[in-house]
Amino acid sequence: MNIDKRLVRKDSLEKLFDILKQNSKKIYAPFSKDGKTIFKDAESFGGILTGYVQTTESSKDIVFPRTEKILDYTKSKEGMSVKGIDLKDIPDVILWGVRPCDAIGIGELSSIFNWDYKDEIYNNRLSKVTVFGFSCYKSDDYCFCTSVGGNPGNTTGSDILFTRLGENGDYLAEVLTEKGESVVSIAPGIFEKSETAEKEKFLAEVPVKFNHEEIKEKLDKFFESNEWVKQSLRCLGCGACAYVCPTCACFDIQDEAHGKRGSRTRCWDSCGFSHFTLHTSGHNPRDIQSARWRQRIMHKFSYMPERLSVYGCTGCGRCSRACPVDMNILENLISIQEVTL
Amino acid sequence: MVDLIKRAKELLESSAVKVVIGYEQGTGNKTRALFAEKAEDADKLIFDSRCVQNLAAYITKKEVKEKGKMAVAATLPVMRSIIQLAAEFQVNDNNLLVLGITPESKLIEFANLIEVETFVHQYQIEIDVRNKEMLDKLEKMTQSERWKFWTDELAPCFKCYACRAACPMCYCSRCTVDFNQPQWIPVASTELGNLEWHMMRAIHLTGRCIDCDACYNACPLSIPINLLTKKMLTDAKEHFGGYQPSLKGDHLMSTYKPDDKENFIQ
Amino acid sequence: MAEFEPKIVAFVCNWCTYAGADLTGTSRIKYASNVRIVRFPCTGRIDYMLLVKAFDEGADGIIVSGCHPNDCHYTSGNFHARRRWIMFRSLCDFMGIDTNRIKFSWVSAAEGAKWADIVNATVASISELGPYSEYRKVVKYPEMEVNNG
Amino acid sequence: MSKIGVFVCHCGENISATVDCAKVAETAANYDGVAFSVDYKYMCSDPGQNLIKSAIKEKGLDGVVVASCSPRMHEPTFRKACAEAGLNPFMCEMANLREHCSWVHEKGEATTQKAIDLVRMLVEKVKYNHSLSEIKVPVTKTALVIGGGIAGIQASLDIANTGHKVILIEKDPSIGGHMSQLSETFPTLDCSQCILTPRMVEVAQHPNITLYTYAELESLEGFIGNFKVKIRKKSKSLDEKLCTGCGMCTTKCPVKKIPSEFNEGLGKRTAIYVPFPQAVPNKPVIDRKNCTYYIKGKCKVCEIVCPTGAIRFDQEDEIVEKEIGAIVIATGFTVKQPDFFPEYGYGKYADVITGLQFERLASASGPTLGEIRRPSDGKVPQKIVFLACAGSRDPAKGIPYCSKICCMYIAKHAMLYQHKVHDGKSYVFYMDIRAGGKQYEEFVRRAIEDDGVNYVRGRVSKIYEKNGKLIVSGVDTLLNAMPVEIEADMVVLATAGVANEGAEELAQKLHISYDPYKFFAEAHPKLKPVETNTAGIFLAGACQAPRDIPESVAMASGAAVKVAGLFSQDELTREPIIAVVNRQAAPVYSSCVGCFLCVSACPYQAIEKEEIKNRSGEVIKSVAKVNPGLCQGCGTCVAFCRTKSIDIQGYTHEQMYTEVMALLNEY
Repeated sequence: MNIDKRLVRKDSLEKLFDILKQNSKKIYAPFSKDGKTIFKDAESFGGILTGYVQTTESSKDIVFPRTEKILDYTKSKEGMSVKGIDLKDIPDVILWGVRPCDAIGIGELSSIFNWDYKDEIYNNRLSKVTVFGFSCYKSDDYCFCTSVGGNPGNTTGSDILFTRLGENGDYLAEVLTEKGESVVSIAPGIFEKSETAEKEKFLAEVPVKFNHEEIKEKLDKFFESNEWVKQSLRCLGCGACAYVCPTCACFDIQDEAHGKRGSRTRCWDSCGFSHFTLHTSGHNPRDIQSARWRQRIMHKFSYMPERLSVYGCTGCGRCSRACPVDMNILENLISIQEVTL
Repeated sequence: MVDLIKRAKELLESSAVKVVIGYEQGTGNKTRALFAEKAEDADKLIFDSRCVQNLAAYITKKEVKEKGKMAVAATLPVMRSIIQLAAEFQVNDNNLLVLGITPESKLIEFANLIEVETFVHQYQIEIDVRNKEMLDKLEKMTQSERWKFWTDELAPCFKCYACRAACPMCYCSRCTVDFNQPQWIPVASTELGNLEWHMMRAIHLTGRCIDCDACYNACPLSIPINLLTKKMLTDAKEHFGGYQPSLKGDHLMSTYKPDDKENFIQ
Repeated sequence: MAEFEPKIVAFVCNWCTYAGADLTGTSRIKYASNVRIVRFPCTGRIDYMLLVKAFDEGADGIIVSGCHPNDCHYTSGNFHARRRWIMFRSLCDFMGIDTNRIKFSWVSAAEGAKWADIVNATVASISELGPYSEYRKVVKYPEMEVNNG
Repeated sequence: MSKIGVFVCHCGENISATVDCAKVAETAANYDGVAFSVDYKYMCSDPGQNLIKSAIKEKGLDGVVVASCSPRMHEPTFRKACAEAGLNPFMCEMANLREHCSWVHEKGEATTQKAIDLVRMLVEKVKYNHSLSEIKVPVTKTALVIGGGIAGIQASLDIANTGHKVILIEKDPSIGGHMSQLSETFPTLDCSQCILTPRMVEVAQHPNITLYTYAELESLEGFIGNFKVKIRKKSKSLDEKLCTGCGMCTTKCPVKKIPSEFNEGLGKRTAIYVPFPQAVPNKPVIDRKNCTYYIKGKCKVCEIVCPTGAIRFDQEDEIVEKEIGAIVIATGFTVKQPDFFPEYGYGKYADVITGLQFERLASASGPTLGEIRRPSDGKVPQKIVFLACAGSRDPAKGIPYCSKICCMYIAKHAMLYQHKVHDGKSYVFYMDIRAGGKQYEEFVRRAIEDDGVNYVRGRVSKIYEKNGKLIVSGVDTLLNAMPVEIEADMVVLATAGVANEGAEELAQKLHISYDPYKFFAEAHPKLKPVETNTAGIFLAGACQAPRDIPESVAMASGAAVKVAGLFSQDELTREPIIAVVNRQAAPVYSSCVGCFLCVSACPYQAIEKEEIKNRSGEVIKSVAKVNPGLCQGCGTCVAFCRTKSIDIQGYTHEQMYTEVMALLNEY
């Protein structure tokens, strides 16, 4: 399909924001806090960041919150009465300033939440989200989207992809979906016709560092490799990598009882934690960090492609940036590729 | 750090130790932990002002312990942690050799932990100026201003437990948050759960924290949780004359003085 | 509207304050009925997390009480407790938890009247302060809307 | 799901008067896991207990909550009842609806609601109770009696006569205590020495009694049945084995002007001395503070004159360590000295004396050989005034209580005076005459009617000296508060009986509680008068409150029986309320990380290191282990353990957490 390309003047971005606000949309956009870049509910246009390489946390929190209630229950003599969440309460949200490597991640999350079981809550949240992608014109040592099939101007996952056309330039807006079009219809004046605009030369340079198909093949024979131990010795087993990752979808179910009332919540979990696989018996099938590190890589580069035919990594490099002990996934993937079996 | 590399090689060649833990060049401007098990690995060893990660966190790690006796390139905070760990029976002279790095970046090797303790005790634990100011600022706030400050600061915490992982004193195999009969601390990341988790952590580190800031440096969201332990540190000084990690193990919070002063018990 | 009746939980040791409260009873001294006593063997057993839990679950005020210094049935449980209270209380204060809502006291087995006074004083001051709504706010279950940043 | 029985007691009307017991029972019936709920007039009565027993049997209850009085009162009763019905006694909990609810609150909604909450709290707790079995600990069948007054003597003899060993320690050089100072005793006027001395000798000769005089308790460790005591035997500077008690040393000692404690300062003694002729043991000690040798470094007269060479100037205090099963405290009391009463002359008037001093004047063995002569000039007082309640019943003086013994001994003193000074006039100023006791009232009447003692009801405001006379000015409230002034030759103050110096320190050494006046606290004012709150430690005599001789003796025998009862078994069963460090299956073994900080937190050194070894004997990890014999169950370690690896039976994490949850949530 040929993409509907529009031009958005750089000073009309604010107008767009205001119009959307007037149409009572919740807008989550990147802001700066203590040197970190985080998404938050934007009240006004002022302060919304541009020019960041990547947000500290991924935007997955919007579709897959770190903690979300699944149901409330009340016990009584008659028995148990359960009240599920009302999907209508899920707000319409615009995700503003999502990088292509995040937008594509949403697709990967979806494939997990719709694998064997269609996760109603997740899908509902997703249906209420409109993604404003913003192409990258900057990158850093941690970026490797191009090595996992993405690129700085990738349209996958965005409803509208904005690309800055040069320093202080206007924006090319690629309207990619119906959600995108509905935004255009709200603010037609903002989106000017422009078939000609080309974005490629304005995008960041992200050289390809490895070949993910090769990695996958390597991993099939790599399970027992000592490389896992070497790479993970430094790992302290926290969950930072998983929690900033746009595609990590592991969660835990918690029941909180308060007398006869209580609620069940779903909250993030991480395969990096030693207790992640701990059995009641005390036995732990992944009792050392190398096994947990292996699980992380295998899951993203071997199991997901096999089962879901998507990779569990978008090359955003967040895990490496967030890691307190500088576990650099790119570096490790390259060394896996280089190891001769 | 030429002499460090030299000494590390000797130790590994003579297999006096099985592994030397130090720092190496990391991504970009970062440095990170190096585990030298062969003499040639030791060439990667570096030391400079960027090397702030508290390597003591690795000493109690199963995978590292299993390698056998280890030597650690230990800055002052690391040495303090080691003494506290020794006081808590987690390390001893048989499984650990300390290659001390003085605040003047001189290498100083210790025959045993007692020497390390003597060295460490020459220096008082001092809270840096920036954080002192921050503490004062908070002190001056009203109680509900502080409440707002902390609920706001802690709200983003998604409980990745990087603070716990990076802390040398958080070596417990079962942390209180992993204890679920009863579930003292809500597992989910909620305002309350976060508050209670960090409160609990601060209490458990009272009298044990040596103020290395590992928790803060590890936090991917830069939440100033180290202010909590710093506060406990200053109060310990104010109420009980402070503490130093010590092999005698006269731990601040498991002992008492009959004349401990307070002004709030009726 | 109905007048605010504070919920107060008392954490007391078995040998002094619990016995002291018994004496209040045997002496038929009346006091406010807002308080509920939880009995511990010793103040040394009182886990600070329980105090926090009491607030979580809706307490407006807390009383912690045990044997006077040197009178501990277990010789030093209350000394240990005192040290913990000192640090715990200052941490609470530092984190903005309203320490006026946590009353610490020594009430011996012979001080039935003092127990009544402590309870009445606490009830009075907590009624003054009102419900602990500031804390309530964070005790909400995870809400539907995304909690981000 | 659990099957819990809830039993709500009316306690006659004690609870039901302010609490709607029926409603409490009905509400409880609706809680999850409550299989049976009922209210009844007297749960502790036989029918009440049977109600519980049959419910346990018929409904197959696995937990019981008795909502009645304080568990400190009846927990044993109801736990026993459960046990008799085949339910583990520790599956029974009590909700304190009486002391903590019905007695302290007005009738009404709120009070009933509180009762409901308390019951709910315990119902939820019981769900987490576990069957526990009692702990058996050995009993050392030796008793320690502290204090060699009449109470201590009686207790020692009674225990010794049941065939058990007794160690009696007395801080003074001789046993006998205050009773040995008394002249005659009310209400029979028989001579104190005559009835006491035989007992003292019996103590000294009893094969089961080891007597340490001039000795004090240094320290106490351990617990009921298994105390370890250190006793400090102060140096007597004497080899008791060699000393024959001939008395040469005391007669030859050059230092003769030391006020005699035994004579309350009215007589003098030497530096090496036997406190009184009938002393047991009748062997001297050297008072080093006053001995010339110890002050100036020379003299040694006693050593020279001693025929057996028994003097030991370089003798040092000796610490003896003993294992003890039970302790009787009989340390007695003391009386306020006149300097406590500025209005009565700061004790600056030599002829204003205490009752105890008068005893010495009246005593045949006293400084005046029984003649009533006043201290100042030795004249026989023609007018004597006795003041009752000198300090006692006087909140302003911090002594609101009645010293109890004064009314009687004042009557006795006045009587003795009249018997010895026939033409003398005696007056007694009193507030009330408290002569409760067998033949007591009659005794007082005799003083007034037969011996003509003048009783004036009223208080004395001041005493001052005017030309050689002590002017006692007060009021007679029976003559509508008419002022009275009496020119007396001597005044005797019935000064208040108060706790001994150092009673507080002793209590702290023994870990027992004491009342605001430093008298030791009994476990229950009515039902446990000789027990303390610390198991295995008992009270006898005036250390618990002012007591006269019959009471002291009765208490002593009571305490002795308690000790004998304790010693009647070889093993003692203790409540299993102790801390336990968890153990789990391999490869975890225990969640304890072995930081051993709990070791320093434990007041009883009850926590040990246990090394967990694999089959080939290598240590896998070291974890904490609680010695059930030493652990007293305070739980100080429990609250302190970071990994929550230590828990305390009966007050577990889950139980306490649940109690808090249950109090504040609907169920």
